[in-house]
Amino acid sequence: GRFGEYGGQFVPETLMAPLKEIDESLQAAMEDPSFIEAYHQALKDYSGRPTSFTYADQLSEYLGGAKIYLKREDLNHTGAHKLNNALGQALLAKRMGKEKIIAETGAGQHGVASATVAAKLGLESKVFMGEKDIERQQLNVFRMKLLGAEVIPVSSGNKTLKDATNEAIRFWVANCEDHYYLIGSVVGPHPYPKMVRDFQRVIGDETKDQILAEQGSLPNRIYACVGGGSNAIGMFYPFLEDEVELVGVEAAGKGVDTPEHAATITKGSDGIIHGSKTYLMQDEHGQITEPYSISAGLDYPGIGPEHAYLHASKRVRYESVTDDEALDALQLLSRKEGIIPAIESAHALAQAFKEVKDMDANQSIVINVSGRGDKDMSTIMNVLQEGE
Amino acid sequence: GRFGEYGGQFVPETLMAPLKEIDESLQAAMEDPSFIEAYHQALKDYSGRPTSFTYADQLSEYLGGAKIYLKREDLNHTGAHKLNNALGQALLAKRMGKEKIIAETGAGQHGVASATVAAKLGLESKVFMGEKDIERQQLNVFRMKLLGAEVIPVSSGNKTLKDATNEAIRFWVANCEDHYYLIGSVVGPHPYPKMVRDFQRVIGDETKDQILAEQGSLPNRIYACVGGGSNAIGMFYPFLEDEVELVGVEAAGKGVDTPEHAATITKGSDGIIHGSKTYLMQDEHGQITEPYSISAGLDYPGIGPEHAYLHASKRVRYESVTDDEALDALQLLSRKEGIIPAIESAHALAQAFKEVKDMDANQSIVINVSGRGDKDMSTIMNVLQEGE
Amino acid sequence: MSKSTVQTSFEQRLQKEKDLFIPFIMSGDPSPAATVELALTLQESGADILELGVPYSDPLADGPTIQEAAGRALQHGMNLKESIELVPKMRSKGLEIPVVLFTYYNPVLQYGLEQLFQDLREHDIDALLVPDIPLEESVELKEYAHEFGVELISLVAPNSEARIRKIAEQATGFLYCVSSLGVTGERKELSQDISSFLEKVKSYSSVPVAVGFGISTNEQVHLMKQYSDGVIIGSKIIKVINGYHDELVSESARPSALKKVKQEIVELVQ
Amino acid sequence: MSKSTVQTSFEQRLQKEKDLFIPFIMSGDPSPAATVELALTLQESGADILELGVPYSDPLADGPTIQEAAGRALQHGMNLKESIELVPKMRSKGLEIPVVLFTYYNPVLQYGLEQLFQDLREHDIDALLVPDIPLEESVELKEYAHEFGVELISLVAPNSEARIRKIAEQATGFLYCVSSLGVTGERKELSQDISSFLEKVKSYSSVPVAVGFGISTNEQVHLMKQYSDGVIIGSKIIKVINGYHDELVSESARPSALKKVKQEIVELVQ
Repeated sequence: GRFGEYGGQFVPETLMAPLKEIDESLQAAMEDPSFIEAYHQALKDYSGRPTSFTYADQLSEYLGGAKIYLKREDLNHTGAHKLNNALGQALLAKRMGKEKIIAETGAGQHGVASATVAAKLGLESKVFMGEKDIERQQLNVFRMKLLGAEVIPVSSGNKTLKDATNEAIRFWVANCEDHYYLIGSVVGPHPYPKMVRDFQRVIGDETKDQILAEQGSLPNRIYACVGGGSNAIGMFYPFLEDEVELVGVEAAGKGVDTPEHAATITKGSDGIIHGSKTYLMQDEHGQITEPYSISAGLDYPGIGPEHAYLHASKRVRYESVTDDEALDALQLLSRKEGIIPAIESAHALAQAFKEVKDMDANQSIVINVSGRGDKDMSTIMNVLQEGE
Repeated sequence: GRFGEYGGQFVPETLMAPLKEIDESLQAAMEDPSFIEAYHQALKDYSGRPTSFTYADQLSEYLGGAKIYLKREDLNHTGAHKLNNALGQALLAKRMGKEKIIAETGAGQHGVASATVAAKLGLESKVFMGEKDIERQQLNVFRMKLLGAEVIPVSSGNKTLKDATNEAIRFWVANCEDHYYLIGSVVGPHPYPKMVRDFQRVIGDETKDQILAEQGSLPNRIYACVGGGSNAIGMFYPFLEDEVELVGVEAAGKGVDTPEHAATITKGSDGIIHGSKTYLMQDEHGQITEPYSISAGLDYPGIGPEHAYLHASKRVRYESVTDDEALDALQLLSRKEGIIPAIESAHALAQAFKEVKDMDANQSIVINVSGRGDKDMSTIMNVLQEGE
Repeated sequence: MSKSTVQTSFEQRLQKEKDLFIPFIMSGDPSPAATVELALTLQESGADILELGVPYSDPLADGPTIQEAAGRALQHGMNLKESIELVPKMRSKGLEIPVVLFTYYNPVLQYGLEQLFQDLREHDIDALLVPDIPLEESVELKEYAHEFGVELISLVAPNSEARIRKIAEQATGFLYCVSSLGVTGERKELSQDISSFLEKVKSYSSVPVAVGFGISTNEQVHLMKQYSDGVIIGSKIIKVINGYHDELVSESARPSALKKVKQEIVELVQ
Repeated sequence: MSKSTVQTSFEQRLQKEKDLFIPFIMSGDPSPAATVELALTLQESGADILELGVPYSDPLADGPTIQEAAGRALQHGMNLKESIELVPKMRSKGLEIPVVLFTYYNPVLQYGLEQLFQDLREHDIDALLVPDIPLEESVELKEYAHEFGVELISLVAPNSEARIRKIAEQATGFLYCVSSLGVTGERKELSQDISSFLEKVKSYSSVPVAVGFGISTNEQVHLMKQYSDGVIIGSKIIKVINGYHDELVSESARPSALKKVKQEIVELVQ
């Protein structure tokens, strides 16, 4: 359960048994061809996989430099890569005989994905969400309720994602016998980071097939945004042994030199969050600090432990991009390619756009468009109209 | 340019030349393998086709009766079947050397699809939209602008879709030399109804392959909602010669016996709208009346002329479903299958749910989920919360 | 061209074949009674043919001025039947020029084709113009028109190209030439290429060739008359009339308003 | 079990091995000075071991009562270092019972493991309890604990199953038995199966077995003491203290408030 020195199971004793149960069930499931088939069948028949691989011809021409390809996770059912993982874990929960799932959510994307798979598999679902986020994301709250989920308001701490996660874990501690905790990213105690990665690697696996079919060779670089880091790890993992430069892009918020950012690797330090040893944002006393990003999906004070390892081992390069840079990239992709990306994904785009101009026309890059921007329209509209 | 007695070109003389140009270019394009390939390539690499074919196991079990399959047009890029047509026509416009497109839109779905393909193909786009709709659909207006489209407010008539269409046609009359008019449904003068059908038949073609792969036989019935009717004709067309019952479902709004509905076939009569002879809603003097439906996409006083023909020839059965029935169906699909459908699509679902219980377990039906419900969340939230 | 050997009422009523002034008014704008008086005023102002519009909910070929006039007329309950019934009132007050009823096709379909032509005939209406019926869709209308001795007025546009000859050769009554692409309404400049277009049309047409769409100044009137047999003026006249809207509605103020309308129109076309 | 042959301070200070009362208080709630006095009051009330909490931003294992106490303490600027520094003050005022520092692992990592154990030793703190370090992650902590003669307190839960034996056998100081699944906090009913669980734990443990989580009534205290060597009471005590929040903050009102706290606690555990 380790990635170098990162990862582990830093959890209350009560959770050791359910984690062991999940670990064992997962191993058995992953070796069972019928489970793997059911998972891939659901991805295809329900979520719309394989997702498209789009050559961004207008954008490549406009920016000059390398050819830009986009992996279109925005085309998944519910609008982001989140469903890959939610489907996998819900199938596992069902296989384990659990009829109830719990999940945490920030902006509501993972909550919607969890409520969705729970509905599809006939499971009960409870989604923990900070009261502040409930206030800000009423439409997603409504969407979850429409899908039959119970949304549980969390009033502890800052009433956002970190607190919702704490509360989900607390609830799980008390109710682990009949509840499965469906974590939304490559965070949390072992086996979650590994499991979520294995359910998200379909992104990178497909990308590899698609770019080889397209140009007969691997890309020079791949970009993905990193909050918890599940879309990035899903994209990167199948390329770790290849000669491909991998770039993870964090949220620099209003700037990494301000207090308002979520650039965990750039500015954080080693510690424990949500049961795992990794990088996180904290004060000198080890109190976890509240991150900031315009993107609710990157607004997390930790990062998946495998990313901490990939950073420490220098296999992946981590950069950060500000709110403003991400907004610019979002607008450019919309205008040049007719794809409005999630503001999360726009961070990966922004970093790629900065770097692609210095590359050659016979090189190529892939950017993971982890989700669609529909959910962000209100936010972007407010920001852009303020700026007018 | 006729479907039985329906269709035709009831347009000002000035439009005869551009219509002829389109008709000739279309015929040449459809016989050019490179055009067909580019169209299908774009559908695959950009829009995410083939869209999934989902067996609704939870729902089938819950309702009893026939097996229910869902064709997942909601998984297309921009969230509905609209892009199939917009992509096809924009490729045609580009082939014709037109660098500017115009489009009409009601709720904004076709406007977004048009703005999207214009961005992707490097075309200028103008979208005509009634002032009342602009007010009601600010997010979609913003989305179009983000994609680089110019949104032109229409203040004539009732300031909704019908008037936006009139205005788009007027603008086109004056600017047909360098503008291509990208109509959003199987309506308008020849060759539009035929062209849009041919760009939408990919829905039915894929469905046929998918159900044959799934069960080795065709379904007993297929359901699709009908406003202008493009998703329905796209689904039905490849099955017209088969022994499959086809059911088109119109919007009955607050009831076909009230003045507030959009059930064109159920309650309308022969006439001319937007250049085509078809069924439409009108008063005894031939003035076109304003339709009503909770669904902005079905809220159209006419219907594609081919549907008028399929109704007259009794090949397709047309039914109507009220706002309330559609809302119930939307909720049921959300809860049982984790798919929040567009309120348009919910009309098809509602009719199918009514009928499926009387069918046998060895029978099967397909329902076209023409779009996703995200765009409708505000509307539905308001309605359901009012009802509480 | 299968012209009837018997002269139609249109031909009988048309006093000349050159230098025609063809104004357009909207039935019921600002009121049915005012429309009747306006028809007479236009005759006094030199109109050779009256184009009488029937208001329609979806006037595809019209610009904002005529759309708005139709909107006003519809609010007063005007419709095809009542529009037709205005003409005998005009005739009884002395209207002698040919009347062309201008209506979109959908109201015609609802009215019934045979009924319509019969009523046109019976109400002394000499011609019919349906702006959304191009040549290719006009077969049925032509048959009825021929049967009832009503002229069916055709439109021809600069981009009609190969079809110009076909349209011009079968034209009856007069031929309506669209001066430029677009809908009805005033334009600052008229298309430069119009003269060669009109030359071409005239070479094929055996009936007068009139130009419409966008004519709104005395200068434009004179320019167009050089190249054609007459001008059709719609939006500009609607605007003039709408300038006296309230006075024209009022029975007592109407006579003086009509005088002012006449004066403006005479200045426009003289 | 690799117990040091030398007695640790914990063992030296622990006066008995049965019928233990182990209260939990949060450093800095309601104020650092009050915490020192509360420790003494608890000793007077019969406490055998003091569990001294360090406030943490993300207390995963705690219910709302202790979360809120941590929140109050954090607002007053309490942290691991200052929490440690409270203990010599308690000792100087007469605290003789063993003190267990209760802290989550992240502040420990930031503090530095070696530094922490050195400071625990130097500040007369006898044991350490880290609620988010299960047996499998405790190797490094154990080594330092052994080196510095500080007891590392382990937790065992009803669902620890096969691990119960492993945990119990290597336990030092006392063994903290979680009475039921869940976080800290009062419960109306305690798990029915707790007696057989405690039997099993006791059969493997060579140190006292105390029960915690959810004990909040005198009846529960007596019930739990039947099956175990003692009770740990946290949330209930925090609540009692919070009932006198303002008086405890005030230096002048504090003595009488402490008396009332003592009275309530004695009633709870006697």
